[in-house]
Amino acid sequence: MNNEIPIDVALSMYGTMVRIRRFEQAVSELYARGKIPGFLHTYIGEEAVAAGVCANLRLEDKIISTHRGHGHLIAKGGRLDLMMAELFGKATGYNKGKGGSMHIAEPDLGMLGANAIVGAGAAIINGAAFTAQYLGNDGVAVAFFGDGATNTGTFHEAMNFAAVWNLPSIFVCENNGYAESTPRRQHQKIQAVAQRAVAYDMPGVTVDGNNVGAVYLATRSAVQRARSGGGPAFIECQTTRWRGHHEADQQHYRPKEEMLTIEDRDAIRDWRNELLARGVSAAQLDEIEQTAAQELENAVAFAEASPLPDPAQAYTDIFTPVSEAL
Amino acid sequence: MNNEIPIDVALSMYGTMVRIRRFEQAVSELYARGKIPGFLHTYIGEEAVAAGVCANLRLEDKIISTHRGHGHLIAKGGRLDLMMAELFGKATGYNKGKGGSMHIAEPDLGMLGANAIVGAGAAIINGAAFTAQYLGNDGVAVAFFGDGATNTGTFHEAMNFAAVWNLPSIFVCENNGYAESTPRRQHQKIQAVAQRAVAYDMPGVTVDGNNVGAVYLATRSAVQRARSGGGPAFIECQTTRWRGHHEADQQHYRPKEEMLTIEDRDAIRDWRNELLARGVSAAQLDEIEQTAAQELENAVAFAEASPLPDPAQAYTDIFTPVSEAL
Amino acid sequence: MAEMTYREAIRQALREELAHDERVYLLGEDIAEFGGSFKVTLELLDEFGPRRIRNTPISEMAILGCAVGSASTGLIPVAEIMYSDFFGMAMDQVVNQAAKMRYMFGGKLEIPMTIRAPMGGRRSAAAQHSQCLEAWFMHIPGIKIAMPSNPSDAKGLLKTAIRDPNPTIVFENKMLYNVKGEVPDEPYFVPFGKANIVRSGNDVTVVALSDMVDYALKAAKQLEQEGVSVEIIDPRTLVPLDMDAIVTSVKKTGRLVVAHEANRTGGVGGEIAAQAGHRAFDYLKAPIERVGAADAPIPFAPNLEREILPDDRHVYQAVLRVMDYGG
Amino acid sequence: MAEMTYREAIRQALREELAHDERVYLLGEDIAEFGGSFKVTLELLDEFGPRRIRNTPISEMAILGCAVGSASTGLIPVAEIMYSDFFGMAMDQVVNQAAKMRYMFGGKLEIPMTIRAPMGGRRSAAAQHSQCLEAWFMHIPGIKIAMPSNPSDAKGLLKTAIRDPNPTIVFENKMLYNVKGEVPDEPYFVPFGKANIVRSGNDVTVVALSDMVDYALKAAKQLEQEGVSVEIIDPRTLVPLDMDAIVTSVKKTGRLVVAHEANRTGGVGGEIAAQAGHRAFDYLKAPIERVGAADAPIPFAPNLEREILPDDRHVYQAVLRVMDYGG
Ligand SMILES: Cc1ncc(C[n+]2csc(CCOP(=O)(O)OP(=O)(O)O)c2C)c(N)n1
Ligand SMILES: Cc1ncc(C[n+]2csc(CCOP(=O)(O)OP(=O)(O)O)c2C)c(N)n1
Ligand SMILES: [Mg+2]
Ligand SMILES: [Mg+2]
Repeated sequence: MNNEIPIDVALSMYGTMVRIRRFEQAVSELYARGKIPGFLHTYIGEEAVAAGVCANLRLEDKIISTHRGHGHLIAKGGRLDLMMAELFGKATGYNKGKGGSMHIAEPDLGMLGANAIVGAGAAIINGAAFTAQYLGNDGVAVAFFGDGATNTGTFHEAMNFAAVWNLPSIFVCENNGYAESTPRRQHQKIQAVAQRAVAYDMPGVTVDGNNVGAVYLATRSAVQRARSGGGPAFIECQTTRWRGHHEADQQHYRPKEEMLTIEDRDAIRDWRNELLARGVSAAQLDEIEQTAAQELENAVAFAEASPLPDPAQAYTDIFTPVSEAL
Repeated sequence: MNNEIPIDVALSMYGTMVRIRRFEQAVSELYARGKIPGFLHTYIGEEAVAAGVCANLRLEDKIISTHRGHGHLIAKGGRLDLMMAELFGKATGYNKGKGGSMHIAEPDLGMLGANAIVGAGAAIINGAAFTAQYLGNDGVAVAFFGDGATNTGTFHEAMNFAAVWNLPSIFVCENNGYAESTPRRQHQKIQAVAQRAVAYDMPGVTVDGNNVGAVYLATRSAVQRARSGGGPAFIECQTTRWRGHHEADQQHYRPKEEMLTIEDRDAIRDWRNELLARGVSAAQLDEIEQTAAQELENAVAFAEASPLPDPAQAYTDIFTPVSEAL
Repeated sequence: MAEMTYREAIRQALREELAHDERVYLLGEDIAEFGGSFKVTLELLDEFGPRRIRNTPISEMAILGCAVGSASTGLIPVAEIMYSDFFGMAMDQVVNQAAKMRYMFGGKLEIPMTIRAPMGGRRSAAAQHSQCLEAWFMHIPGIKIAMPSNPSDAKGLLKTAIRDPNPTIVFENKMLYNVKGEVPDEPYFVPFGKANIVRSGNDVTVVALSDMVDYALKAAKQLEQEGVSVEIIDPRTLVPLDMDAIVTSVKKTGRLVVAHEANRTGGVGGEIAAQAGHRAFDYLKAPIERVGAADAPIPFAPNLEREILPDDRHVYQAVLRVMDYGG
Repeated sequence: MAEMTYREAIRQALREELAHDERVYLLGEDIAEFGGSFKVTLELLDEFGPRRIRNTPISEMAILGCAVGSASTGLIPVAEIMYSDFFGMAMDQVVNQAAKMRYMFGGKLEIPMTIRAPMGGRRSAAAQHSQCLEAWFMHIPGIKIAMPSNPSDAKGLLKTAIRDPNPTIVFENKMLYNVKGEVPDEPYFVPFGKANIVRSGNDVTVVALSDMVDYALKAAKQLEQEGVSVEIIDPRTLVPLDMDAIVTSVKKTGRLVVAHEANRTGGVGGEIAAQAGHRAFDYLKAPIERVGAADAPIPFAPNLEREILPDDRHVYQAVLRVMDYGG
């Protein structure tokens, strides 16, 4: 199956995952050192989802993200320096330091924002999908969200709405088995989250979210269908949250045996092996890692060196100025 | 199947349906004559649902209703005179004239109110179900709502919540094929509304909502299961709205052929035939009809003769007074 | 000038904007063939087709989410929330998403969406179908609010709202839909943030919102006969709010009454009174009076509803109170 | 008197009420083993068991619906909305259901439910996790609102809320959770509708909500050295509101500053200013000043957030403005 994936895509997904992992490891550490204010939810362990999904997308395709959003922006082409500066609350950040980790966004890359309201993105993405449908182009729009988010009313309304309007919306559930501290069996009873798609007559699949190839292929067929007017799809990616819900979370609620096995599945290591098996040289893969490491080093230096936002910035961007001539 | 239903229950359901039909026909006419202010949504054609469901309930069991709520209150034992007075906006109404058609309620009968917010009742009924579960009695709680309501976020959250907490909540969908003017195929894509139960791992069934016996039996098994700790259930009752969404609705959106066949199925006539076939005399059934007609006549007279609320009543019942001693 | 109803004026605004800009589309519950609960959008489906006039499921959060997302990506949605009360289902999309996204993203998005929201009571629609909730939104930076009080403004403000690159709510008064008024024939826009001096006067300023403007006019006529000269100001928009016009008037009259149908406590009348009291402190001859619904849910019975809701009698009495103050 | 944090005081209130009345139970997201996002309910699962301390899915509408329905049928729920901002998902259950059911049903129900809602910013939690939304609820008749500013009130007001037969929201200030204060050992309740005169003074009245009380105290100390005597009033509850205490004070001092963290425009400061301006009109020596957040969403960057949010400096300056007025 994975052999179907063109090697350049396979390599690019590897690079994406590595960049996400490095970024998240770095911000986790920087957070501990007090460099990053606010909340920090890392995506470590879940990299294959963003990487596998976004490898199917074009620049013009839209995505919307969650409180755990860095990986999605990176996978959609985000620059680590502008991201790091945003997380530092610096003027040079993607969003002038006004958004931070939970609201990082780059519409020019089709990334409509991390979103700190669980479930909200699913409703918004329909609008982006509708724009594509309305304009008659073959764009698609992807909402990422967690297993916990599928219990929100917003999710339900959004799924039904997408089905009824036959929108090119793709709903990607990152099922990491937890909503904050609550294990999934305590917040929903169904076996697979993808069963929820039945309620909307929408195709739903469950894939191994630690296998970037599987994520890629499942998304590919959903994207192809959506691009050709076939309507929305739901993809459940089963994955693992390696760290706490956010960086301050001690995870006492996670059973000890589970803690010991969290890192047993490592999508990056597995994909590396896959690539090696396909004949990619270790050196080439190491170079990808080094490039990422270098990029990250630059990003931190950039963020450190960047100025704080001018206090006057607090009062701008509330409204778009209105031009006199209507 | 229907023969399983004890004859006294079968007769009582007949009486309930007749009382609802007479009440609704009367209020429709009184509304046209300007006697009833506000909105009026009649339940004509859907009587079998309320009658069949509530025949399984005890006084202590709770129900919650919708904008189309008269039938539910009647089925739970409501008095037509107090109801009529409420719809007239009179001081003697169930709710002192403060609620009217869309908020008629009688908690002493376990009827937690008509509710003019689509979907809201499904969330509230879980609380009533939880009270029973918490107190360890075998009470159940039933939410009625329409097909359109199953597209609200509230419905989804409530269904999942009931499933996770294993509540004795019974969700009864009155699928009349329309949400206001919108035919069901335009507001959801699934074949049967009951498919939605899959998303919560909740038992869901579809029954002929024009067959009061079928409604009764489906509810009976759901109620039995819920009373014995088996958790919630979803029952879709396929039925027909004979009149407009509300009394001012001209129904231009309904195809002509459909308009001609609306009354083809008549749950009351069918059940009458069923009862005759089971050996009940026509005279006995006619008497039920006459009793209802008499009750209704009295109700109208009572409502007409009742005083308007004292204007000072506008300022009471906002808060429950607080006793000094805590 | 043509005479038409508030409803027709709104429909004309929608029609003109749909014709003017292909990016404009309408969405909401039962707005297509049915024309919406208040028949405002009637005929538009025939004129513009199902691509642009779109029914939705009963899903207020999804409706507004679609509006936010499509506005963020190049379209110009006009969403209808059938009754203002139903904002209770979907506040998040308005206040946490639409109103904040541009700011949170450092100015990287525009959200040119409009929400049409019928508001108000006086129809025995009871507690869940009668509210005036503009105060909720005035408290949240990032969203504009218009409250047209007559057909001409209804058209002109809605057109301005649709052209505005920001999220905007237009609260339509249900009791005005059938009210007729003159509407200019030539194309026009009513600018946001510019109050309308509905009537000039010297003794007292009445700031009135939505259908309270008509009640204020009625009271003013009566008061004129009693020798009291009332100036009536219709702010037209709450965000932006033309406080300058109000303050100028209060400095002239020395007396202020603020009137809205929303519950008095916590209503925008408090905000306007506080700002006017601050800026015109030295000019005030009497305490500022506020007219609003008594602080109760809206009852069903018509006589109780009349008891709760403000009308010309309340404006009249409030004016007398400020006129009689101290004297 | 024991010294304890605001968090511990709240937990003690919950513990006492859970012990006192079997009908009391808690529900909310992650409140059980995890103790809630702010660890307020930590330990209670061990003490009272899973029947009474209940986790929920991420379903704010369902949480509050369960609270409404169980309160209507004999239980006494205490629901947590993890962040006040999330009311955006579930306003309907608060304002259209809980606040109105008793009235709509002609007094036939009681809804003794309490909602605990952490509020406020100053934590770089950005625009969707930092709001103060008490003004929304003050506008809706039928729901009571408490805003404790210190550990002792946090305990006493929450206990009163739980015993109150009406729906009540207690807004807990996130920045106060770790603040310590004296809490009485013996059982006590802090009554609703009775303001706390936090500090007596003669020159100016400062009405401060939630953590603005501490900022006001800080400003007052500074001002005292400069010869200005500040009286500080903490209303403790907004519904009911002890306007008598505020008006009495303003009649004494002739000057009023109202301070809250919520956005200034449309905040409850407008309501309080309007009422005080009305009732103490002849006593006012200067325009009433309002202190609140600048009208912007809350930015992430700490320096921008400090720019937007009010603190002791703003109270200090507002007091100077009212002192210097006209003079
Ligand atoms: C509407 C809403 N409710 C609650 C929260 C608090 N919260 C933030 S993340 C989270 C858990 C989300 O779980 P899931 O959707 O599975 O995403 P994950 O964190 O596992 O990636 C919660 C409860 C929120 N941000 N928004
Ligand atoms: C949240 C909300 N949205 C919209 C409405 C307006 N409305 C009232 S009834 C109705 C249709 C309901 O359809 P359905 O649930 O199928 O019930 P039916 O009327 O068919 O019995 C609508 C849209 C409402 N009352 N509440
Ligand atoms: Mg999760
Ligand atoms: Mg229906």
